[in-house]
Amino acid sequence: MKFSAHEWRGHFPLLANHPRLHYLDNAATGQLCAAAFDAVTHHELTQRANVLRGTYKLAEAADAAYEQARRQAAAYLNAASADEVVFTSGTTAAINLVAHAFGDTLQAGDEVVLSLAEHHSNLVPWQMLRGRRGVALRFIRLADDGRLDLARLDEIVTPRCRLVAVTHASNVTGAVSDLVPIVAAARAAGARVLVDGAQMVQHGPVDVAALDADFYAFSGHKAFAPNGVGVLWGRAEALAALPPFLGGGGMIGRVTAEETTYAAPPRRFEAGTPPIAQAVALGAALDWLRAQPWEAMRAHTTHLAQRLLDGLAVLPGLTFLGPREMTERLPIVAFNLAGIHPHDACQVLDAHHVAVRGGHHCAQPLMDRFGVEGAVRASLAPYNTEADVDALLEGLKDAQRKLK
Amino acid sequence: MKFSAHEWRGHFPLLANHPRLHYLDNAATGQLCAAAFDAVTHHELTQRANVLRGTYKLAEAADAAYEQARRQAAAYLNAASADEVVFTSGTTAAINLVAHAFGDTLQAGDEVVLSLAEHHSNLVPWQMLRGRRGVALRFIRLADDGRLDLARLDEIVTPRCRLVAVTHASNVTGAVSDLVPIVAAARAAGARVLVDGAQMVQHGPVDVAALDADFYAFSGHKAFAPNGVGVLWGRAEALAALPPFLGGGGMIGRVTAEETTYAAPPRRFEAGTPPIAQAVALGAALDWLRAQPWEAMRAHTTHLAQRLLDGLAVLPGLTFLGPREMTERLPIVAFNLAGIHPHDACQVLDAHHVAVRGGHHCAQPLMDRFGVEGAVRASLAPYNTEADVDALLEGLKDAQRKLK
Amino acid sequence: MNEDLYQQAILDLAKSADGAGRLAAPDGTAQGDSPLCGDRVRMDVKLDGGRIAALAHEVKGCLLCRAAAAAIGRHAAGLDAAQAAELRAEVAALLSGADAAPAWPELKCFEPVRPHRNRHGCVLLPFDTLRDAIEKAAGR
Amino acid sequence: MNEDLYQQAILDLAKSADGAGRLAAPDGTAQGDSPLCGDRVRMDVKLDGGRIAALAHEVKGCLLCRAAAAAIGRHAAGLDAAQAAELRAEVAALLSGADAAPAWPELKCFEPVRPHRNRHGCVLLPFDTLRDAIEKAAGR
Ligand SMILES: Cc1ncc(COP(=O)(O)O)c(C=O)c1O
Ligand SMILES: Cc1ncc(COP(=O)(O)O)c(C=O)c1O
Repeated sequence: MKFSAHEWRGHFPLLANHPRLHYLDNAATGQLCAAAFDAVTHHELTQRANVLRGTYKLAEAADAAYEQARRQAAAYLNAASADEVVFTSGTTAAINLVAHAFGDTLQAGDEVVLSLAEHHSNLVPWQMLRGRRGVALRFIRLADDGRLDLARLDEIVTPRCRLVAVTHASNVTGAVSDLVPIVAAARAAGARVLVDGAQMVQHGPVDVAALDADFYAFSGHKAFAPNGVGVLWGRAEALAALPPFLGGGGMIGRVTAEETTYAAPPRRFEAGTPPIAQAVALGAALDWLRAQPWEAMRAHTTHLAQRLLDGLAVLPGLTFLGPREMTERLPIVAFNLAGIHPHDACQVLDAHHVAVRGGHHCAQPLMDRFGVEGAVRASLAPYNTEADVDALLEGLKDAQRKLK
Repeated sequence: MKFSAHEWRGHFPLLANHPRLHYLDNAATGQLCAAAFDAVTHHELTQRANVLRGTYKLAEAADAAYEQARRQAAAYLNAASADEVVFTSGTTAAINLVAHAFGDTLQAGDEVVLSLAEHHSNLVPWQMLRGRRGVALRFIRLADDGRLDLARLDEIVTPRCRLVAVTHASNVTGAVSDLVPIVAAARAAGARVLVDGAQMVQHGPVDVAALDADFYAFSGHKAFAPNGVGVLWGRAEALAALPPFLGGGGMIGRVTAEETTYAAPPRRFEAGTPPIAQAVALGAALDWLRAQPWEAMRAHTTHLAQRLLDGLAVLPGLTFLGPREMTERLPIVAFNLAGIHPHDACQVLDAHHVAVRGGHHCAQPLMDRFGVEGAVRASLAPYNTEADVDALLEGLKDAQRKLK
Repeated sequence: MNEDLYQQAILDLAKSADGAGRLAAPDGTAQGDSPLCGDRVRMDVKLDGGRIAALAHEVKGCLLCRAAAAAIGRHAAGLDAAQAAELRAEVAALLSGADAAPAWPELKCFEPVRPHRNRHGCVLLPFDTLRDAIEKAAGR
Repeated sequence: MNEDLYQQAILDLAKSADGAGRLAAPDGTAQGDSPLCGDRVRMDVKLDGGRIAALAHEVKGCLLCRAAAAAIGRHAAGLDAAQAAELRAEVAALLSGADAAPAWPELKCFEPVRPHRNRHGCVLLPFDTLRDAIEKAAGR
């Protein structure tokens, strides 16, 4: 199937509204696709109602749309059933859900394995669990190119390991985790596996069946869908084994003042009114994305990222945080320029209409590993073009002139 | 200031799209006001970016809009400072936040006081806390008209009480809680006070300073704003005393693999990417609502609710769950018709284009108190008219004809 | 379309309340709760050679739920556990639009429930409870 | 407008790095972390009669942060705790658009930061840290 980035851009109204903008902060938030925007609009203006068994037409429509969104998310993930899809407010909420519902079944001395590449959202909840339950955290280290160092995996994933929680891809280095040996090690230890897919899903459909994980988390806003919604996928058997996390309306069986029984998954984990319109829009976005020519799109973003890597490599004083070649990695490129602070670089780039982000990217342990406080990060989406990459490179040269 | 319900309807696009609809399920979800819809659209199509210190123009605009929403929510609540406003995904999430962050500081034997009128979202989190910490729950009982029975408040709020968590108004009976003696009793016991404002804020601005509570929770979707966003207001000193609840990006001071320090409130309680567009729209909705002629609007909804109460009272076999007069209550009317199940009534009403909800309304202890499984509930908003009320009454007569 | 739900046949079926009551010494009893509407069905069964010899139900529920329970009260005698499970699946299929002729003529009156997905549970609750009651009785 | 941020004055101020280093035996040391960008400022102070006698700072931060620290390095001698707190408030006011003439001429070069609210913290971090360091030293 053919792919044209310029045509694809046409599906993103904000980009049309900002024709001069070079938006290269997609790892922070993707722009909203028209399919999602239209779905929100349609929902809010024609079928807005609370879900959970309203018996009037509006509520029936809202319920049907919400449950369809579950099926759409399940299809995107190749999940066995829509009932394996729990809607949350985002990746962070999804991981915290597991850190409580699963985590609170752990005992002192049990181990949770993470990597040093984790986003704070897949680190802090486990540190907090350590505080509550006395579990030990063990870390997969990073090689010099930012990839997970799996050489001594068997020493890290011990028989005391109960959960391995790792990112599918780093939001800083773009490195895609080699999950096969990690899942194998977890299985050998009898541990569950949680994969943080926040950076992965926007680069094409994911196959959780093939990954053989137990939990998979991602956010709508990074996948060209609205804020305020995300997904926790859980294998049916893994979800069924979990107690609820948050309490409230919609997740109960029967409530008395004395005691309460809980609904089956996924409702058990969706306390309160869910983000209905947002979930409906996420479903629409995923459905649209699923039908895109991903092979051609990946070739396009890989080409752009390679152009960026090549262009950066010749700048004086440049260091990369991450792999230099485009194998097993996403089009996310983090780097530093000697003597220039990331925020100053970003500010000069803004004058060039280039939107990139500088800072620690919520990955301070990774920053510590590389001995830096922060980095500039450019992250690409299929709507980006060579002009975006070239504007970034030009802007950096200007920053080097101006700020040195 | 004058008020016209017909003009007001004009601000709610869904109602224009469904001219025959009599929407009387406002306690479940209010319809989206144009101010909120326009704010979402403007945000998503012109300034969508992640918050937290992006240094490019789009991110600056998104940050500014998000922080403005905090000020708008603070203004609506008459809060001392915007830093007292924590954005959550809704009331349920807000109450769970307090049930963990504050609740986990409690000890076995400490007491939490609720009422039997609580929505499951202000009951189940405390039952779960009881499971975690061994606190005792004590309940304010209900008088026959559904109002809180405060006669023996001093026996219920004992010196062991650490928190009183009560609804500002019941989502079933419409009764507004008499908070003055409750807050006084809590203060005398040295306990904190959480008020569930989910049903209150859509009936006009709230004054948390005058209430003298410590925490106040509400949801956007019931206040004519989007799903997926809500507010936990906390007195500055009360928030500052709380540890964080969820862990993730944005709520940290500094993170290493070993330990983490946390940001000041409100950020400490906003782990992960917040519901940015939704908060911005909530701010816009609250700003718009604040400028409305509430006195005239309350007179209007009170008139409608009285018309409804009068019309219902003459139906054979009718019983009310709640006060029969319109003092100290909201325009929320729950009732049963002898021999007719609420869902059957609602289904017949739907054929009359009347949208009301039947069931337990996530308030099973209240249902138990009145010895019923459920009830039909009609809940009014200022856009409702006499025609809506009359259609409901007609529909009920039809249901009595058809289903008996 | 909504009003089709409440045709005379379904009203009559519900009002017949066939099988309503309790058994004195049931081999199995199951209770079904609808989490979302608070409806509750209790079913007592006595088995003979693994098949239902006697059955009684108590329903706090809507007309659809009561009609379904009455249909069970009329026809369930003679069913074994496997057939009860199959029956439940058949009713679910009928609600989802399957065209097969239903096992009992009364089940046809649930066809108008099809478009109202939120009411499917009302019809299914008694069939769920029946299945659970037989399983419990058979498992003793 | 963005480019105005990096005028020669601010670049020169940052590069001067006035006051950079550590003190051998400070009366007080404070560390300031910017939670959102990871920047870090450490400030050592020695007091004499409650007023700053010597000061040194280490900055891992952007040009704005380094420039602010250098301004402090140039001018902070003689400040007491109250004055340091007031200075911090004055800089915050300047960033918010207040028109008053700043205490030190160098502070004028932060005016272009005004529209960039997300960078205000970069300028304020050294002033926060200064205030904390004096308080600690005075509290000993
Ligand atoms: C009194 C009350 N409290 C809490 C809630 C829960 O609100 P949400 O579902 O938006 O979290 C509701 C809404 O149904 C309510 O009416
Ligand atoms: C790898 C990774 N995990 C988790 C998150 C947290 O996602 P959210 O902020 O949407 O909850 C992010 C987003 O920044 C991320 O990049």
